[in-house]
Amino acid sequence: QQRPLVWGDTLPATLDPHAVFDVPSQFILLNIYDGLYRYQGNPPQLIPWLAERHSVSEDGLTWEITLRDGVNFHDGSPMTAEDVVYSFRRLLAMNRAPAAAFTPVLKAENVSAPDARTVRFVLSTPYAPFLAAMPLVAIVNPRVLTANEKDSDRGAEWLAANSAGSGAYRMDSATYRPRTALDLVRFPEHFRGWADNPKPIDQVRSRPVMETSTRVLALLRGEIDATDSYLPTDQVERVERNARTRVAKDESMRVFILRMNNRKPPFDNKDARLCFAHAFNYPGFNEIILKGLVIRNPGPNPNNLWGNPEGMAPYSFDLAKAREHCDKARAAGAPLGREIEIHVQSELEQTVQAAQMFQADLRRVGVSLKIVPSTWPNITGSTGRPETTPDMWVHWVSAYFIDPENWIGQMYDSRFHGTWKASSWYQNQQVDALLAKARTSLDQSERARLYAEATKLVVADSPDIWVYNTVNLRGLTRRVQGYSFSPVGSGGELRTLSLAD
Amino acid sequence: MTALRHLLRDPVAALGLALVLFAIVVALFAPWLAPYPEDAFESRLLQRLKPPSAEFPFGTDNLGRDILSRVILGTRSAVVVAVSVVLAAMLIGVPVGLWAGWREGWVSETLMRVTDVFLAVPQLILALALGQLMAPGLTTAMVALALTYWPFFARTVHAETRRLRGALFVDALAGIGASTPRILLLHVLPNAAPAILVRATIGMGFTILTAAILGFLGVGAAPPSPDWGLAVAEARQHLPEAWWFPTFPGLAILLLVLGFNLLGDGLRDVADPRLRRGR
Amino acid sequence: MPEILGAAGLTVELGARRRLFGTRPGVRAVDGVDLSVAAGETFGIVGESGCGKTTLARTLLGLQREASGEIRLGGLVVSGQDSATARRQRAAVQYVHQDPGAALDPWWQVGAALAEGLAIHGVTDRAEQRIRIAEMLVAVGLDPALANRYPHELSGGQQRRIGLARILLLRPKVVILDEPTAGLDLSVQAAVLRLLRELRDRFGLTYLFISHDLSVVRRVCDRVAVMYLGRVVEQGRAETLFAAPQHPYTRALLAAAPRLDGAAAGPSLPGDPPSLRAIPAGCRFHPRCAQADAGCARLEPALVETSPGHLTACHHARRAA
Amino acid sequence: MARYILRRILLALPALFGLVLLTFVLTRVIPADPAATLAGDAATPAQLAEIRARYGLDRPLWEQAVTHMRQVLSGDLGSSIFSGRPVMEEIVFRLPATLELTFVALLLATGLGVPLGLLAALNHNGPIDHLARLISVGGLAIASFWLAIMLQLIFAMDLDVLPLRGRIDVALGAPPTVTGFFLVDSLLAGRLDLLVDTLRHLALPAVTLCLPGLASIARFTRSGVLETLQKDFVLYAQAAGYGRVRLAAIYVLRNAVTVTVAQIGLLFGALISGAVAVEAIFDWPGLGTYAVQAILSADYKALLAVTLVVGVVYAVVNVLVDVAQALIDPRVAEQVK
Amino acid sequence: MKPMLSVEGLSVRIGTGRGQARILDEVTLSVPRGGTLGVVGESGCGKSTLLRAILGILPRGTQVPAGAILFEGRDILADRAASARGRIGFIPQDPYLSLNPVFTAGAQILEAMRHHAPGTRRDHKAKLAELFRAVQLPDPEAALDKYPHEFSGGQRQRLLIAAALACDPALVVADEPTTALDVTTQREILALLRQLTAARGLSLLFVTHDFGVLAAVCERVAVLYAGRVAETGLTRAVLDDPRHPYTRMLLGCHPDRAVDLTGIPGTVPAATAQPAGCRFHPRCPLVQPGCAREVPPMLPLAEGHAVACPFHALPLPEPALA
Ligand SMILES: Nc1ncnc2c1ncn2[C@@H]1O[C@H](COP(=O)(O)OP(=O)(O)OP(=O)(O)O)[C@@H](O)[C@H]1O
Ligand SMILES: Nc1ncnc2c1ncn2[C@@H]1O[C@H](COP(=O)(O)OP(=O)(O)OP(=O)(O)O)[C@@H](O)[C@H]1O
Ligand SMILES: [Mg+2]
Ligand SMILES: [Mg+2]
Repeated sequence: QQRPLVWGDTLPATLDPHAVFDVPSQFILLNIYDGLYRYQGNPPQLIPWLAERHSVSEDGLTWEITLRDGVNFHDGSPMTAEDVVYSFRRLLAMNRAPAAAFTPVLKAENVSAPDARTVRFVLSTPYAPFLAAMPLVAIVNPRVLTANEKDSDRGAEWLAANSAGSGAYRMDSATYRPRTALDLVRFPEHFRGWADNPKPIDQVRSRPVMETSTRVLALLRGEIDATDSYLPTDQVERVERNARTRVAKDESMRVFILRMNNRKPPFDNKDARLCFAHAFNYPGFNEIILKGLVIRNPGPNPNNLWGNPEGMAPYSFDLAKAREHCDKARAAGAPLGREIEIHVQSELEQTVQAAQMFQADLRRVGVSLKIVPSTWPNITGSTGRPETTPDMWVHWVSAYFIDPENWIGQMYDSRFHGTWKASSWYQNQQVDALLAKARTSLDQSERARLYAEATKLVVADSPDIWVYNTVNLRGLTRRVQGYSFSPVGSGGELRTLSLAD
Repeated sequence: MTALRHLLRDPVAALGLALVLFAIVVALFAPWLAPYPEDAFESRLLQRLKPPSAEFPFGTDNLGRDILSRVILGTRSAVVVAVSVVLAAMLIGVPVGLWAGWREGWVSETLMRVTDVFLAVPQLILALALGQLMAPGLTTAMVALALTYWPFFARTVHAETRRLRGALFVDALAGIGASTPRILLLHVLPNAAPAILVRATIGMGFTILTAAILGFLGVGAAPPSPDWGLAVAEARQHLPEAWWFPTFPGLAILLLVLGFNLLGDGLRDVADPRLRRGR
Repeated sequence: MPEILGAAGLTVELGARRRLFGTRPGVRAVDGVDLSVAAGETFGIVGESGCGKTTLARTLLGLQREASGEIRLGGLVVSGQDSATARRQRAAVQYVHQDPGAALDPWWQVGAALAEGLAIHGVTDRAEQRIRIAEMLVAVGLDPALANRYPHELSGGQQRRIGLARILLLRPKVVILDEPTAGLDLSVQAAVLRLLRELRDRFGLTYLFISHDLSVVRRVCDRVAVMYLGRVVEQGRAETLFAAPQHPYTRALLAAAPRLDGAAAGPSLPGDPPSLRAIPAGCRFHPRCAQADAGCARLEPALVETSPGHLTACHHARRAA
Repeated sequence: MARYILRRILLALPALFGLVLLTFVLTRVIPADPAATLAGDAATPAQLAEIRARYGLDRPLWEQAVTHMRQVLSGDLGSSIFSGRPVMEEIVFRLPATLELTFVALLLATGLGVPLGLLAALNHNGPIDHLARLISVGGLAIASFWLAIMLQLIFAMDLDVLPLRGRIDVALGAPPTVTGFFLVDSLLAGRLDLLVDTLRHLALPAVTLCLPGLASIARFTRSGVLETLQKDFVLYAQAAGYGRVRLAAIYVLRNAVTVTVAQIGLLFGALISGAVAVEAIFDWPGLGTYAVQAILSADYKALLAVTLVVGVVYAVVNVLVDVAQALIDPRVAEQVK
Repeated sequence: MKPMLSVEGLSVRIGTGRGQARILDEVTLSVPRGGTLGVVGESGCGKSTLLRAILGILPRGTQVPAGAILFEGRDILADRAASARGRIGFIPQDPYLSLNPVFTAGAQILEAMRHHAPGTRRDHKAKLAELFRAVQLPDPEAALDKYPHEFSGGQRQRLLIAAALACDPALVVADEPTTALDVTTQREILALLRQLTAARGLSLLFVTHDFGVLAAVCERVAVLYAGRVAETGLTRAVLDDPRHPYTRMLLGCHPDRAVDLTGIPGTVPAATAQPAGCRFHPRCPLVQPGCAREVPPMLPLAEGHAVACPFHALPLPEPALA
């Protein structure tokens, strides 16, 4: 009997697709659930999934989506427009991470089902990325959920460890162990059918490996068939050299950023920011430390996304220039003499390396940087107010949905101040106006222009330091076939995979 | 002095003493001993992950820094951490133990119950939680370690005080009218000193190790400090290719902790009344 | 001779402890002891191990709190205080421990230990301390150079002398000697006893001499009290008590002492001393007493004068007298 | 004896109460905001406030503490803020994993440490003594995380004789859950293959974890035996003609191990701490990793539950230790009476 | 008739940090069959060491440069295999410390019997219960399963006496078996010992520092001083007419005897600093120039009374007996 596929990527804390939205949760979303739309391919294409088509009213407020026929949930019951309405209302009522994209524009009562195959959304303001955000929402089976409801929690406690989906795989609840083990079995009646994959995998066991070093070793030994998609660049060569394993390298949409708190001196001074921007050793970091397995990204949006200005020149690593800017800033009274704190996520080695390298170079322009190890919840917990937000911090902005709104829109519009994405506290009325307009316009080419405009302004102000766009690196055993990557979900869709003998 | 002679007669304890003294000397003169003393902060990307060679006897790390220099520079923080944590823990634990051991009744009971509470918390988890509580970093780690280690002193001193409180010489002192502080400070404390000393040396070993684990888990020393535990943690990503990267800091931890523990072991034997007794 | 140290109805409870759940009862180690020691005499207390001799001494000294009863010192009642005050009030009474080696802090040179006693009592001048210590060491028959030794570097006899020196420096009036010759060789014992006599004469001391060695007690004591399970069962002048003991326990005790002529005299005492935790009703000696009758098991005999200056607590002794 | 055990248990209760309070205070003053993590991407301040209110995070600290105490007393450890699952459910499967690992490690430590300590004591100041001390102290000095990685590289990668990670082979799957201890469950299920596989998976983590314990057990046994050997009754037994081996292995050892056993109680705390790093590296789905995850994700409910459970286990182990001591040395229970 | 035990010219040395300690020197004494010999001496004179040599449990590091210990005619010092351990019963000094607190009384004694007494465990148990009755332990059957701390000191000493008799010894050696006990208990124990040795025809080697106890138990006595025999003879003869200056002065210190309490000037020499010649000469009032040079030989007097002092006939000067 063939050894099941062992998936070594991280599992989300909860299986409830409406409760979290992070990179690991996409694995659940893509395999156990279906959404109305789905991103596939690279560059990502938004393709109708449970939806057949959509229409939008002239004013951009009313969206109607027609559902595909003959979709069944895992329990065999057919999916109707009411189920979709239930799912959206549940999402909005729970008001957790994946709802964030919708709550500003959509009220629960404004989702309705005029007929069994049509779902109608009436937005409170026009919202261009509406469709782009659709894949975030998993359609759940209300019948299963209401049966398992407790204290009118919409089945939240139950769903955290069970599933109510229609996706290509169903889970085995009995053997599920949170963050440790998830066993999946193929759902042969999936609406897409299995015609495009003659040898689909019947059994998939997800076994996350916590430690990076263990993860790589486990792959090399064949204990797992896939690592996460952030293999340390130093390990790539080794995994490729091994006869049993390979590395899938795919350009993604995930921007590595060093944030600066623009409200805190010295970063309220543009020269100070520019000084920092020129003091980061981009080629050293990208080419030597990361071995060229990343792509220099000059602005907040990933290079491979639309809406970037033509021929944008990235900041160069130029200490002379940096010194010049620093001198100017000092002359203007910016307190560059104080020790500047940079918060890193200590479990993510790359943030630490970048900070250490930066620290060494900044010393040469007379700036002292102090590295503060921290964690994601600690940092995001502190970004609610400018006073508590760190001077600097390091992180990535991943592709949650494919629209500039996901990057520049939510990062540099001052209406998002208080969220971690907008934690540089950048404020520019011109940019705010451009972004607001781009958010509501339904004309793609106009939006592209507006975003390009905004990007130019932002880059000129240098509120943050954008370093690179990620190439996802996933270690795979060679028996894994049919791996297809899309920036949303990082190639975690199992439907297309098969196992060589 | 006789104690020292006793200690040196025991080869294992002598080895411990030698290791500790060596570490202290290295710590004192670290910047002069390290071939590249500035390597605590430099990064030399073109030399990253070089295996040991004449130029870099222990090889270089992921930022191209000389590991030998960093191991030498790291000695200082290891010794400082060990000493200050143990001192801080002593400052809390010894008075608590003395007082609780001397007094009867609810004050003493309460103190010992509080000690039990701290003993029941897994040290590492408390340290991790504290690391989150305050800004993570070496100071936090040190505070956390001191907070988790004092109960051991309290227990040791408590037991010693209880034993000594019943000793005839303490009774005799009370008989000639000595005050409680006098008895505690001038008589009980010195008599408990060997036990405290043994506890302290073992505690130093323990502290270095736990600080290293904290560094490893990312709540200890902050980069770019040449902390040994941190170095092993950073090295994980480069294994098994760059075997030298975790090995030398790991060995440094091993040797210093070994030194402290051997010394403590030897002291235990020397402080043992059985060996001291006899006319 | 006037009384210098006295006790009336002295009772001491040991080991009682308040607990989370109720109190743990203690034991009465001393139970209604009356005592009167005249100035200048040597008063002996004998009895089997565990009968409460040390406890009595510590209570008189103020190191142990009495449960009831009265203690008199130089005509004043000094009982009823907490330990600290009690000890201060009774500075004129000093105590030499059963184990003199263990009564010295092993970390302190004996000179320092002696100086400490002086310092506590207000003599802080180094030079004066040194002079007085040297004098005292000579007085107890030791070389002043021994002041630089540690306790474990001294022999048992020397440790005992240091113990004496330490308290004599405090100029006490009454010295309680707890088994001052226990564990000493014959030759050393003789020297120590001789020294004690000399010191008494020289400093005008009164001794409360605790021992279970009857030969010694007979030799050095003026008056003797015999204790059994926390009570005094017989008391009187040493000559009369040893020559004509009235209490059966005293007789058994005397008979049991090994004699150089190898002769065994008198009845032996069967059984082990009972525990303080289970004190027999009536006369507490009756289960081991050959003369005991039904009355002994019911009624506890009082300590009464059976002949002039001689007290006995025995129903039968009274009848005999 | 029963009274004695009861007393020990009663004595442990106030400590547990204090533990709950202490951990609560600690975890709740951590600045990381669970609400922010929960709300996720682009959460608005209003959204955050709503979540805080829902979890009672906006109440005054003392009020939260009282609520928490009440919940704990009623046996409800609450739900993980992060996963939304009752914390108890996660602990129920993670605790056996940790206990299985620590018990096996403890067994190894005792099984090797006691003979080692005995051997050293019997060769007091001889070469074997020095060697045994060096080995045992060395065990105490090795950083577990470093050793873990080295063992992985040698035994799993180079020699390829032992598995690298996890509790059981993925293809085999866990035995049906009865106790949660795979060793027991696989026996109950009559599956020898699972038993063997579990043991193979236990080998590396247990060895890593046992070393510090082994070292201290060896040390305490050594000094206990040395001390006992000075006792008059040993001399007497020698005079009475006890066999040398029997004298050492039974007559002396039983006295000596009272100290060792007491040590095991203290050691247990250290073992659980050590498990944090070892579990992370060997992917052992136990409480240690759970605690780290809880800390990293600011899931204070989970962290509170873990510390409480560990505290209870610690208390239970210490009661067991007390009982074991009373069984070994009959005077112990006597003293308490 | 050959003596049960004879020690001939036994010397015991031990290396210490401060040089060689000469603990026993040329000790010669013997225990007749069915007889009792007492060994008296002050603390540190080597009494216990003598017993340990006889029992074959000298501490590590001791050397025996000369001498022989003949038990029933065989040298048990040279030939360990001939060591008749089961045949020599031992009663230790401290009943409180000589029993292992964590084993029941029965378990400890049965273990020794397992090695040295014939028969099954059942036989052993029965025999032991019998012995417990003989030593007058209350409730002998139950005593087997009790722990040491459940006995009083006197009972423990009885237990140890029973243990010494468990393997049917021919010789019993006792090391100050009553010093830790009260006088009343001591008297009982001594009476028991006398009775048992007489009834079983045992030989007894009894170490003590108490002349009173000695007088109560032993027919013959050997007085040790600093590792040498100073005087030996019938107990009565030695006590009534001590010849060695040391014996005379020591007895003069006894409270029952002493005219006045004086003690012996000076102290017992440390084992590492034994004086040359007669060990007692630095403290001796009769000291002559030759005493520091030559070791005085044992001079036989009447009835096996012998003394290691050529000047034993001289009277002690007055101050020493003041
Ligand atoms: N803290 C205590 N708790 C309970 N009982 C105690 C305590 N201290 C002493 N005792 C008991 O009190 C009794 C009297 O003890 P004490 O020391 O006064 O006797 P002693 O006559 O001096 O005996 P010895 O001759 O052995 O020195 C003993 O039976 C002892 O066991
Ligand atoms: N291991 C040793 N190292 C050095 N000296 C020793 C050792 N054992 C015994 N001695 C010395 O040997 C001498 C005789 O000791 P032993 O125990 O035989 O005396 P003892 O007559 O039994 O004394 P006590 O009456 O005190 O029991 C003592 O002076 C003692 O200090
Ligand atoms: Mg006493
Ligand atoms: Mg002896």
